Amino acid sequence: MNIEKKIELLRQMYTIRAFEEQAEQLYALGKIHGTMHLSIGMEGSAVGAIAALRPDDLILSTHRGHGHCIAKGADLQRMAAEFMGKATGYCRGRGGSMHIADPEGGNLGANGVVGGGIPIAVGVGLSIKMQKRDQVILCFFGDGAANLGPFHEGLNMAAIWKLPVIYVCENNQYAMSCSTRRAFAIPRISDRAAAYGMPGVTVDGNDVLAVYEAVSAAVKRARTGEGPSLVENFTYRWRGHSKSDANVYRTREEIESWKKKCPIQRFRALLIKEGALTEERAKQIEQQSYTAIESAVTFAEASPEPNLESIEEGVYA
Amino acid sequence: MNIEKKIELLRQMYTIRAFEEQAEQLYALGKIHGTMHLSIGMEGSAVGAIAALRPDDLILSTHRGHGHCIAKGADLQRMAAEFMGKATGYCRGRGGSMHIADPEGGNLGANGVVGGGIPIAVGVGLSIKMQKRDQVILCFFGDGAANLGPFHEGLNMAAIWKLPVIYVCENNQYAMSCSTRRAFAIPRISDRAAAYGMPGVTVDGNDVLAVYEAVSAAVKRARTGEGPSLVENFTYRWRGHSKSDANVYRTREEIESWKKKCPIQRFRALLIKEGALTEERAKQIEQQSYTAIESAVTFAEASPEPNLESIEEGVYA
Amino acid sequence: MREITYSEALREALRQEMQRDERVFIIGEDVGIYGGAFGVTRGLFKEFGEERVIDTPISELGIAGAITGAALTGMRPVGEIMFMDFMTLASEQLVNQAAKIRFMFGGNATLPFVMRTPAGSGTGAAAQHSQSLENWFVHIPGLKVVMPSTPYDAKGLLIASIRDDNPVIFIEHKLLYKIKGPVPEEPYTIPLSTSEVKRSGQDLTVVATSVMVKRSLEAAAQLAAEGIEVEVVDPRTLKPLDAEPIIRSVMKTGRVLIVHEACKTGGYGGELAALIAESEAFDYLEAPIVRLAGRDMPIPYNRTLEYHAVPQVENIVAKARELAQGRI
Amino acid sequence: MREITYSEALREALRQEMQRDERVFIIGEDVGIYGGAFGVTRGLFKEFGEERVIDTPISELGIAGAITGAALTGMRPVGEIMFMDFMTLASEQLVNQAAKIRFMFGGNATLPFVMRTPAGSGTGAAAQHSQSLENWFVHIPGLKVVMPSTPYDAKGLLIASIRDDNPVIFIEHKLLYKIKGPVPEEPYTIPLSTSEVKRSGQDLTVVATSVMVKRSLEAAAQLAAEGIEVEVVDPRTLKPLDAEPIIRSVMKTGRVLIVHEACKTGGYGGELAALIAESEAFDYLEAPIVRLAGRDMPIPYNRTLEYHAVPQVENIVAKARELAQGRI
Ligand SMILES: Cc1ncc(C[n+]2csc(CCOP(=O)(O)OP(=O)(O)O)c2C)c(N)n1
Ligand SMILES: Cc1ncc(C[n+]2csc(CCOP(=O)(O)OP(=O)(O)O)c2C)c(N)n1
Ligand SMILES: [Mg+2]
Ligand SMILES: [Mg+2]
Repeated sequence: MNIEKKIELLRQMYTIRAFEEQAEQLYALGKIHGTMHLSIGMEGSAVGAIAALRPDDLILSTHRGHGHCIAKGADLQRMAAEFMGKATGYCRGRGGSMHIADPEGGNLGANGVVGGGIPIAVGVGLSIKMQKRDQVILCFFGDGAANLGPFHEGLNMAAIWKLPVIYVCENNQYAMSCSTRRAFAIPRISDRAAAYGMPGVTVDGNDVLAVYEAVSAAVKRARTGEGPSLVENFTYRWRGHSKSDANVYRTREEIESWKKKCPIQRFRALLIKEGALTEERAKQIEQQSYTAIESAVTFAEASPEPNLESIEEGVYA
Repeated sequence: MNIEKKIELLRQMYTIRAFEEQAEQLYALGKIHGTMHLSIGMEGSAVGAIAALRPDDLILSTHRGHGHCIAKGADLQRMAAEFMGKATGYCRGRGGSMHIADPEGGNLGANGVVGGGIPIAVGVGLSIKMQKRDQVILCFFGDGAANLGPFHEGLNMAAIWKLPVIYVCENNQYAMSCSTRRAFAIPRISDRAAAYGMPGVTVDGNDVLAVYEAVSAAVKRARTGEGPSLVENFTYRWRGHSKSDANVYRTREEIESWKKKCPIQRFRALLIKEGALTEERAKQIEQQSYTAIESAVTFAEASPEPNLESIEEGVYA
Repeated sequence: MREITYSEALREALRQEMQRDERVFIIGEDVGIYGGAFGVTRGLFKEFGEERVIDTPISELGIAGAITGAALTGMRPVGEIMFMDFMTLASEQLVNQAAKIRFMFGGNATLPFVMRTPAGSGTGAAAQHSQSLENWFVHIPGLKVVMPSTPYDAKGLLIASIRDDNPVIFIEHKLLYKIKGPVPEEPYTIPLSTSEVKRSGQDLTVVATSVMVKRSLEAAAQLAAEGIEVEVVDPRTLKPLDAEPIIRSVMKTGRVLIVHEACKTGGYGGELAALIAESEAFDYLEAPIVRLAGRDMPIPYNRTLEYHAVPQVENIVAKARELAQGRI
Repeated sequence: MREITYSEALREALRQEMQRDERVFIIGEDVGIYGGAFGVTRGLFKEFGEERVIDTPISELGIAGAITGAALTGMRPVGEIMFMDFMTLASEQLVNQAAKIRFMFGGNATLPFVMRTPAGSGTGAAAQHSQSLENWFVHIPGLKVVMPSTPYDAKGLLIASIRDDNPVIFIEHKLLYKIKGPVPEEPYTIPLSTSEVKRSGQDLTVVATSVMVKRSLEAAAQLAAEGIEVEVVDPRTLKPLDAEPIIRSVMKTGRVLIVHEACKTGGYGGELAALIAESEAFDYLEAPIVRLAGRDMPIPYNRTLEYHAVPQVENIVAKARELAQGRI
């Protein structure tokens, strides 16, 4: 990966962090009506995975999807506006945090249903294959989703038909309060790939380049017609599951220990060590990311509410 | 296994064969209104598996469940009566072939929904465990069921809670017309056990003793609190999927080759070779089985139809 | 006009649309060489190949996801669920995803797919293979629900459904597959949301769906011999409903009997009754609105019990007569 | 009497039943240490331990299977599905298995379980976390459906549901969890199938469910100031329904407004309207039967749109006024 791209990845990670910190603040200020799920601490997974895609490739995202959305190149203003339920948002205020979608940009939507995108990815993969398009579809989901039936049906169908799908499991070790230790009788989720005859690999999800490499290999397989893969990004979420989480199910020490493994700090340090970046340039990138988000939020705040008369628009084509 | 028991298993297999041949005939005579699924050729699986249970153990069966029902010790008259929709049947004529159940005898029901029993087995296992009962639950399903989401959720839950469940996959290589070669990207279904951290084994389902041994090991594990297992009985159905199957998806040669692997003939020959049985005694057992079924059918035919006034009985407790 | 079966009419619709539009494909369990559990797709596998007539593993939710994802990205899939009872397994994707994606995306997506499935009892398949769950899907905004009662309607409505840009739940009936009727050879569409008066009459309106249209027409013929003239209206598309012909008919006759096979409680008949009761037809009603529907019970296996679990011609005759004669 | 919240009332019911009967246990996602997504089971994990308050993986269908199997073999489980929208994932087991097993077994089984789940909008959770699908389950014979609107009803109905020998779908409302009301400390039951007149009035009957009971009572208070006396009837148990108090009320007032949050088309309001229209109350109706229900659309995220997607107090006031004044 060239330096340019590496710096771009760092910028994306900062932008995600900035977006979510801002989101948290807006929430605290009572400016957000719904719920939201923050991926702070997991930026390496979203950014590393999507870095392996071409712009015309597609993704399916999750309830914890801000990072995916930004890494896929969303317009920050429209994204912030959607988050705030405004008419200028990606979904005209109808979707909100859990449903931001940008089909033109290749983001086929966040999803409020855990595992909801996994079977849809089968259809997208089929569609790509039938139309002989040179794309792939990357489908994100969490560790919790890997215990849902739809995971099983989806991965099997993608495998038997050798569809161009990359299944990326963002294993942050908890599904709400449920630790993977209690929800799985196996140590690695990627081992489930064997049940479908597809390759499975677990990588350090806080190492953005490791994620990039693993997903790149899967993308190559997918694009050359060899079929789907399962990549497990092992990571951690710093914040509670959603707004209403008292974090009683994990220790402060555990959380703190993972904060020390910050994917952004780590990558930033690497780039500086590699000489790709100076401290100063890094600070600048960080600063620019926060500024970009601030102006996106300003746009969103100034945006109009959806028109009440239009309320039923979009139900049917 | 002592000789007595071996002979009992042979008798069960003949009884199943006799029941299903008779069922087929009743069908041809237009005496059966619904559909039915015959397990002719698969008797070794049902009989071998259930032979590993105690009478107070429980089973959950499938749409192809006549064999399970008989092996679990069903009263043949009540079973035949249910098959014919009579008031004297196990379900008072409400269930039919696909829903025969004998809770007192430990048969918690055939199931019209493929994989339908797999999640129920979790609840039964939980119930046994919570009540500290010394039982196990054996849950049958087909190869086709192993691609349903419920399979995934059920096996995982049974595994993480170490429930006393034995999952028995009767792999007859087809789900209707869909060959396992097309539906799975892996050669052995039992390999999926690894995804749940449980042991998985594939045995020759036409070798009733091999099935018995494999299931016995699983029963032992379950009964001693070590948790569930997956046993795959590799076998074949001689008949079409159901009444309406033209068998266009498999060759005559393939069917014939499997008829040569008849589990009953094989076991009979073994017992004769072992000296456990004379030709004559074997013929007698066969004959007795057919006679038993004939008299069960006679009972069923002579039995009254359910009372129309009672039609809604049983909907609510 | 040439007469073909309901099944053949459906197959012809599928074939003609697949010939016309490369984006149309079929996906489901045993739809390929087997030709579908009820034979509807027979021969299409040979004609269009396994790339466009796709056999799936037993994965109902996966099928729903597959058609959702494919429709979202440029295809026009026709899925098949072998029995409507198994739509339960697929319902998450149909209800939470397919029905809502367009709206959740702010209108920025279309989901042109059809999910075909057979409903209904009468084949001795018992409680888990005989349900009629149309009202589940009627209740979900974003879905359309179609329920043809004749070969002619089957073809025209299926073609219209395939060409529609919304997810359509297309509900067939097992007992109708072998029924014959006149069907034009060329492709044609019946616009979704056009109720049809299948028989005119002055004395009483019967609104019936699916196989109950056939039974109601038989009942109407019997009643005509007694001098009772029954008007039979078939909504054909349950959602969106073309209510006007129903309302108009009730205003004419002043009496209405609603007939469906699905269980009475919580069924579509409630919707129809409510629509009539809150419409301008209310003032024209000379008798209570009456529903005749499946009993609130699972479908029993025994042939006689099964027969009596849902409305039959004689039940319709009796109820319509009572209603027409002012005895209700 | 002591006042506690709806949430606390539910928790007390669970605690008391678990104390009384060893066979009762709780199973669902995050019901343990987390206390349930809406806090209903908070503290029970500590009191009863992980053996009787069981956290599951995210496996809604598995949860439904678990309670079905456990109920079939001697336990009395209480399952929880975190949002009613995800009942879609569990519906195969609930509809094809749990609801039908007793009947399919010829009456030779009981399935005493409760499946709790919160429905409804109003929290900004958007289209996939806000649905009200009660009529799906009302439509399935073998299931009972309960929908309490007050803390008092919540406790008494939950205890009755746990003691019932049938599978009960117990539907809570997110906006009611924090509502307070008087609740006796000792255990008590409200028999399933007892509708309650929550306010008496002469001019108009409002039949409302769940959070709409609260809104209807607020509307009734406002209308009383204008001299319009509204009678508010709460079915509480949707299935089996105690129809008599509804019919009687309509016969008294001659006008009826049905209010629910679920989408109008295909909803429970249709069932109520049809019941009234086919009852003896028909002859007493002085105006059409009117339904006021959720719009036929997914619940939008935006707060204002969300607010206007379902009936609010002012909508009930306006509609009731129109109806009472003979303008409908
Ligand atoms: C099918 C379904 N069940 C339950 C929920 C409620 N829920 C939302 S997120 C979540 C946890 C998801 O865990 P995981 O898949 O690991 O993703 P994470 O939140 O950790 O990113 C749950 C239970 C849901 N949205 N969908
Ligand atoms: C969920 C579900 N989908 C589809 C069907 C229709 N169906 C009945 S049996 C069957 C094939 C089952 O295959 P398998 O599990 O291998 O069992 P087998 O019939 O071979 O014994 C199918 C598709 C069903 N009953 N249930
Ligand atoms: Mg997680
Ligand atoms: Mg099979």
